[in-house]
Amino acid sequence: MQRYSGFGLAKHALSHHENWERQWRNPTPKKQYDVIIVGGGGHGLATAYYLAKEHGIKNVAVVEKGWLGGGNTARNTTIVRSNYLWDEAAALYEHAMKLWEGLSQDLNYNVMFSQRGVMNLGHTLQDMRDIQRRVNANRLNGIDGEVLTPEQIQEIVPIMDCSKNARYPILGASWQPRAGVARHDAVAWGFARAADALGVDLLQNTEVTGFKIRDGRVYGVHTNRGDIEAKTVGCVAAGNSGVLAKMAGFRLPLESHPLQALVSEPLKPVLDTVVMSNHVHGYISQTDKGDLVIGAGIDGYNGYGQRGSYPTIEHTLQAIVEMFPIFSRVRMNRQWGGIVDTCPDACPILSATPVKGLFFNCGWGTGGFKATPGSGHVFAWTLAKNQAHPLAAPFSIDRFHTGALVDEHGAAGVAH
Amino acid sequence: MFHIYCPYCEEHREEEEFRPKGQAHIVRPKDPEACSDEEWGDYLFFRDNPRGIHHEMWVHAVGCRKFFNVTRNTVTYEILETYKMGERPRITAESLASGEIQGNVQVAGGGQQTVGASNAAVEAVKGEQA
Amino acid sequence: MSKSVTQPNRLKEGGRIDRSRKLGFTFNGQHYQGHAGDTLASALLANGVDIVNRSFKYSRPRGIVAAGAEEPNALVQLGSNEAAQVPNVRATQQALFDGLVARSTNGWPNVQRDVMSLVGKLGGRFMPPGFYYKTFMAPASMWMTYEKYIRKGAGLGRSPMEADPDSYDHLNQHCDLLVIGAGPAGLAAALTAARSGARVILADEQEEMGGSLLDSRELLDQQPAAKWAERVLEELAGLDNVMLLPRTTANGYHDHHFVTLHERRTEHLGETAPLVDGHRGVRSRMHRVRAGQVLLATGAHERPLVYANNDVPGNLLAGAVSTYIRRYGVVPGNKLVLSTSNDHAYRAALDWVEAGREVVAIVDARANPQGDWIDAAKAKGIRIITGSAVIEAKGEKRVSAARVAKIDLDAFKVTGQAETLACDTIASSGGYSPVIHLASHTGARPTWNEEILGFVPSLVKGVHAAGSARGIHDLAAGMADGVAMAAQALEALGQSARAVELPQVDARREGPACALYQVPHEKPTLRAPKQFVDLQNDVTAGGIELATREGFESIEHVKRYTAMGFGTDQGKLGNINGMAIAARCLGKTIPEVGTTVFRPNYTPVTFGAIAGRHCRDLFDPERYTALHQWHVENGAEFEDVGQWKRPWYFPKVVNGKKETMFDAVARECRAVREKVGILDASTLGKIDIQGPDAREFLGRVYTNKWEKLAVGKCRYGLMCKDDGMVTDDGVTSCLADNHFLMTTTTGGAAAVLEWLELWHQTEWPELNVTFTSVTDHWATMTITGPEARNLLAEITDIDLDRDTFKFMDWREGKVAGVPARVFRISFTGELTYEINVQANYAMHVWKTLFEHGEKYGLTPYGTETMHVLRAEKGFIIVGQDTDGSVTPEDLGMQWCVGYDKPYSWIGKRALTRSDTRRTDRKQLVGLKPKDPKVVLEEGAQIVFDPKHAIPMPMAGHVTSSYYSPTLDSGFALAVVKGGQQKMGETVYLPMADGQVHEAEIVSPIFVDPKGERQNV
Amino acid sequence: MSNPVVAKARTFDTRTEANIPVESPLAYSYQRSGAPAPSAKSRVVLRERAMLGHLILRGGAIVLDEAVRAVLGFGLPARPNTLSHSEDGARSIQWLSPDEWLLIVPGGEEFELEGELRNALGDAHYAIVNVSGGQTLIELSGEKARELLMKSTPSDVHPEAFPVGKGVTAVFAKTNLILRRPTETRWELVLRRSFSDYCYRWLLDAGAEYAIGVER
Repeated sequence: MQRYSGFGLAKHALSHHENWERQWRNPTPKKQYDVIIVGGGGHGLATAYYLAKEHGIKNVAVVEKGWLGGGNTARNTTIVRSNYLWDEAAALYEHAMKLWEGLSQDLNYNVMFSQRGVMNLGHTLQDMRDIQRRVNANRLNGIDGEVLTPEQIQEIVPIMDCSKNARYPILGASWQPRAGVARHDAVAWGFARAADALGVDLLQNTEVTGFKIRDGRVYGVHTNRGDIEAKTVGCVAAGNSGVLAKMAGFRLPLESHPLQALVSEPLKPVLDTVVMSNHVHGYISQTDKGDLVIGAGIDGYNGYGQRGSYPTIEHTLQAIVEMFPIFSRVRMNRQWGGIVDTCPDACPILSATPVKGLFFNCGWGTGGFKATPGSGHVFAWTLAKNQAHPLAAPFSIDRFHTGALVDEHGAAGVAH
Repeated sequence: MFHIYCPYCEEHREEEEFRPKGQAHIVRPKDPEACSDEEWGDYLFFRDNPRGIHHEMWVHAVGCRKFFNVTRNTVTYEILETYKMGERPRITAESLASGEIQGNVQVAGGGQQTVGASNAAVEAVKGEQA
Repeated sequence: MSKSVTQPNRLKEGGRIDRSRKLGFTFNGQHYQGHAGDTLASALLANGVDIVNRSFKYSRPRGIVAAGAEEPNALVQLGSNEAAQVPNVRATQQALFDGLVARSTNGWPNVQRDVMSLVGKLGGRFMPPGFYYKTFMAPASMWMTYEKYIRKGAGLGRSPMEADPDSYDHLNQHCDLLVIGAGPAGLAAALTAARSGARVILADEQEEMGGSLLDSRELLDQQPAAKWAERVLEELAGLDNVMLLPRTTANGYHDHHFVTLHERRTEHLGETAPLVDGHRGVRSRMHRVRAGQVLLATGAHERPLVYANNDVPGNLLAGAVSTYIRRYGVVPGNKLVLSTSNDHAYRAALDWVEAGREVVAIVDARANPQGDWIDAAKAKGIRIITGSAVIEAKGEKRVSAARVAKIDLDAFKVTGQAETLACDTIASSGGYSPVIHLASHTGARPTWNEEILGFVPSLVKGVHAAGSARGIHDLAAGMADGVAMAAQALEALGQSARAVELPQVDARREGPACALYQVPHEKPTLRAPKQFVDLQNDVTAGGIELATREGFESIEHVKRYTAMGFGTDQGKLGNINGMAIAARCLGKTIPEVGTTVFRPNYTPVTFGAIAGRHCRDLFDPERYTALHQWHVENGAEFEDVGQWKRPWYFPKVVNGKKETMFDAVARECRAVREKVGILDASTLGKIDIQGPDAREFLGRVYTNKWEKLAVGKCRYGLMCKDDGMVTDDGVTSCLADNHFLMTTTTGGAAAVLEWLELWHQTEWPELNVTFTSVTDHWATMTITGPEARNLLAEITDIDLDRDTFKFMDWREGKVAGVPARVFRISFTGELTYEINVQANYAMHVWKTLFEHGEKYGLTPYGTETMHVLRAEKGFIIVGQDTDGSVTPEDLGMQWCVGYDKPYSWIGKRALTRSDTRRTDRKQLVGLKPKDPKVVLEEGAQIVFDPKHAIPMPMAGHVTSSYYSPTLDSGFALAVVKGGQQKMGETVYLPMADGQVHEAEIVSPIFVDPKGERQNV
Repeated sequence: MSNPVVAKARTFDTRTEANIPVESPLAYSYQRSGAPAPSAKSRVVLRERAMLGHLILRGGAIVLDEAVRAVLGFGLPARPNTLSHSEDGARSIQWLSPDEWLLIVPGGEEFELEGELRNALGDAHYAIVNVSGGQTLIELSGEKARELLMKSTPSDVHPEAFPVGKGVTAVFAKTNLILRRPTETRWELVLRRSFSDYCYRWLLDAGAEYAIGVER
């Protein structure tokens, strides 16, 4: 792999950039691999990378029906945080956070992980109870966080309306300084390049059309480019997980919903942190290019159309203008939608399935991007050892039968 | 934003008047105490999540407050029919796949009906069954 | 304000501007003049302003390229004062008004002399696409510092720093046919539909309707084309069934033909909306249109050619040159070289010559172009160079020359010696891209049409495209298409179209265009001077080549790696050229490389316009009880509970000093425990339930039993979801055998009503029962405390004897002369009467209670005191002491669970799942802090071993915690793992400040455990 | 007060003598936001018709129709989302759902009427609920009344889609209400009491450009 560095960049400039190597190969599928990963988004690519790097399993194919990182990796609002309420969820996301903190160097790819802090606002007394509960739990779990007063909030975000005149005045916030944003596409590309360098075959435009299953055990997949065999198959297909599960003959406790986001035109820097409000329902940050990136709510119906309903956008911008009256004259450039696969408890599934050798990693809802390295790391371990990683164990499908849900809906509201 | 035909109000109304309520035709087990934990969990949480034809329940929340069913394509968002609680769909993935769309279909006009939607739906279904 | 202004590029005559109205404006601090009817862009060109901005990445000087929505460069910051600032306004779409103030969005200290341009010039080579990803990685700790400097270069314009003085609104529209675009096809279509009687909306984004007819050289019925447009518009304006919306952009095409139209109502008049009759109008309005059918007559965007230094000011689109000359009477230069791949663009040269300026040459990429336009150019004596193209522009702040050479299209090579032609303007045309944005919003993927060398829209049912929007660029054919497509749309609506006779257009001979996107240069692309594809994002042909070289083969990857198409113009000019370049690099055809998908908005829209009137005071409804005015007048502080404003506490003002919340709540609590307090409880949800099966129904939705509740009695009930988790609670009273009044939590009222309907309509339609909300009908006043009976007795005819009107009974009678239902139930543990009267009488009853209450010490209290008092009694608040993972058993409320009810009520089965049977579940308990002065933090986490290393195992958390004036101590409710079996044990609460509080697990009932007080 | 005729359900006359002060749901709003008097410039005029009798009827259409005809002299509206009314227009019935209607009568009639209906309905399955204290009625008239409604509701209020005699439950700003068109020139909004101040403020704000006037 060609190492990237500032010096290398200068050297390539002198040769008019004509000698850059491909970041990954475009291989022909082999007949057989040790492990097949279905889904070439951030989670799938991370899984392949850690399989090769940490477990020495390099004979791995990532099967992607479109282009690498083309699903929710390309469509999210890039927020990274780990201040989840429940121990199980917090542990998983904090595991991811620690990997984020060294990811650019590990991958030799600058994923522009920017720890500019994430603020979750509270507008009601119950919001504040929930915030205190979560921050206290985070602290005892070793996750950074504090509760801010409106005055402290105003100091960090001077442009926000923290007055008592607001319809839902800001009463306080939780604040995780280590949280922030990352460059979403670069995450997929960085994992892809690093996995490819370790020998992983990244098969784009390759669509799984079925599973090869015999005696309750998976031994490969059918694709539009022929059959590919492997004794271990990990599905990391986000919104399409339900469709894959159906192919394998079972159902999942999942629904795929549209989740919309939008950006403003680029503005000179005006907002240096990430601000989220569940109560008035909008979240916002500003990219290094200057766009305000704004997340909207999930539409309530199932949808694979990568678009949602317009009133959701209206409500979101009403919330943004309510919090930031100065943005009224700022203009929305573009909106889009992703497909989020959501579980009833707003937590993921990292689990074996009724089919032996077939594992699913899905149901991340709105939390997928922030978990990317952690999800891949834990899932690689699970695939390599054919056994749930301790951090993955609470997220098995079984919990929907026993009732042991990890209910992030409960007190943390919608888990963005 | 969807334009939904309420089978009780007998009119198309804006989506803002409605709330989606998840998969339709989920029946509570008649004897819950006889269910295993697994069966009860299936009833509570496990859902079809099809890419294509989906039967779902909506409520006309700002309107007649009646629950009703919608057959909708989850990819094109085309609404193929709406029907009252207690009725069965006339259009299903299977009926589209076999080309047998039963007569007297209450198709909600004015919805976004993709040119060749039926064919697309058929393809989607066939793809899934392969 | 303006000094003598010459407008050197303004023609003596011509154009659709009003020369009698001069408008002064300021750009980058300089004063200029233009005319009514100008855009800011045309006025700037008239005044000879070449550099309007600096580019985003390389800080290169940039000028105006286009005349409409596709303009990538001319973005300005508008506004003379802070509150009126608007960032990133396209000068080509901003109507000039007197006093307009604009600045370039980039360039420091100014656009003429920009410091960053040095960086761009020197550093451009070091900033290929993706360079961020390849560097700034070492050392890891430095990224945040690097980023700080990178961010300094971010953004185009800037956000205002003051709140917007303007308002915006929405208008919901419905029509049979929405026609988008009022050019030739759109006008023909609208006329057809309008005459046929359909409800028609015609929207057009420009200041004036007419589209290309306004600057066309063509004659319609031997009259200037604009005349026909005027006549049609006049007819449409006179029809009741037609709504004309000029200055209105269709921005988003949403599902089922829901289209958002953004109407700029006052942006052409000033920077804020003017006052009319003392009312400030709305600055812009969003029409939310539900259409039966939609006809897209959105026209086409001309594609520029991609050649070296094609971004130097003075490089324009050919069509824009014509528009500026013919519509605005502005000729944007002196000496023109036109580089084209098609006949159509020749008109720019003809217009230029007729404007009295010099055309140096027309450079046509085709070997042997033939057609009427070419003949016309020849007749004017214009030099035509064939088989050639402009391969490079010369000049820095303005074009000084064009290098022209023979090119081999197939081999992508320059084949001849380049000739340098001195000129100040280069116009280019690489063909026309239909405006397919709206069609692609619907999810339909556009398809490549090799004949017109462009993507044409795929159309979902109900959408029609006409004219240039689907590649029919010929004027006569386009108008005829408008008529035909309107007829098609009407037919789909079940209406018939009335014939419309179209004007005569002279037939013209036109030759085919050739496919030319990037023009070859003598040097390889990566070594040649920059050839810009996406001007706004500084994406070059070299950048695209590099991306493909690095393995980015999907067009989506190319776009993301280079940022092509991610600007505020969404790649209207660049995307197809970029795809063509990627295709060339990958050895594929354009359709093989992919398609281009656009998303709303077509052009950017202010947040304010999308938010509409739903902001400030109208952001969200505030729900008030019938007593709200009294609460306001009596100084209540309010708490938001759902949409309700509820009195939180009533601070007294003593000697001009306002009581603290702590003091007020303590006073209110003591008043209730010692005398009598009053609470406005009107916000509780109230549902009237009638029917012979009402009782059976209650038994199924509540955890406890209802079959024996007698008329005149009340009972508390718990409601679960079928997962066994508590979701609501409240008291339900039996009014008659078949008639009950259910109360719900304040926040849960609507959800509970829907929940009851859900079960009734979907699972148990055979049960004969109805549910009707009476929340707003009744006002509820709770008087509570030892003096409650004495107070009420003064103003009621109801027998309050403790043995006839017992705890958990209700009675009817009059209170203060008003018919009332009085419920003897208690949420405070004290003797309590909940008085319900029809809400219109509530104020009278409330005031009468106060008239009589003074001697009893009647004290109004709010939700905070209510919470303290109920917590002292161990009464839960659903949503505070529960969180969606709490069963009735977790709450220790087995007394409220009918295990042996015959019907398996909602939630029952789930209670026997393996996880809900665990004995170490988190269970509701009381906590008594070891130090009575401590009031534990709500949300504090509970541990058994405070010495455990981090992560420290947690056993639960504090759900409610207060100071109790009655106990003179802090106390709390909490959930603790296995807590019900740990009474008397000590737990620890490690806090953020390092303190570790100790508390004893106790019963959650702190006051009057035997319940005697409520029964005095 | 209580009505012994029907033991299965409890009826209760919540209205009392005229000398007891009453407050309409908009009482506070008038005081807080004012009530601009209509002028020659007013292109929308708002008038509250407070203290009317509002009854919700639930049950089967056929039996209710018979009872209503017998008691009131006119029947239930025949079609979904329509109104029927007495000849003088003082009493009206609006379809709300296949088993739900809103009966609005002059204030003070509602209790007696409920009793008469219950008598007429006998043993049929039905419900009648008095909601008079929970809602109020606002009339809008004037040349811009329709446009003001277009700003406020996504329902189609074009005369073709909303002829005289139609009535619907409608989204209104961020709440909902009952919208009806009893005559060519008059629209009626039936508001829930707790939302009425919000709706009133919305109407004043959105109607400002039409110089909205409030008749009191």
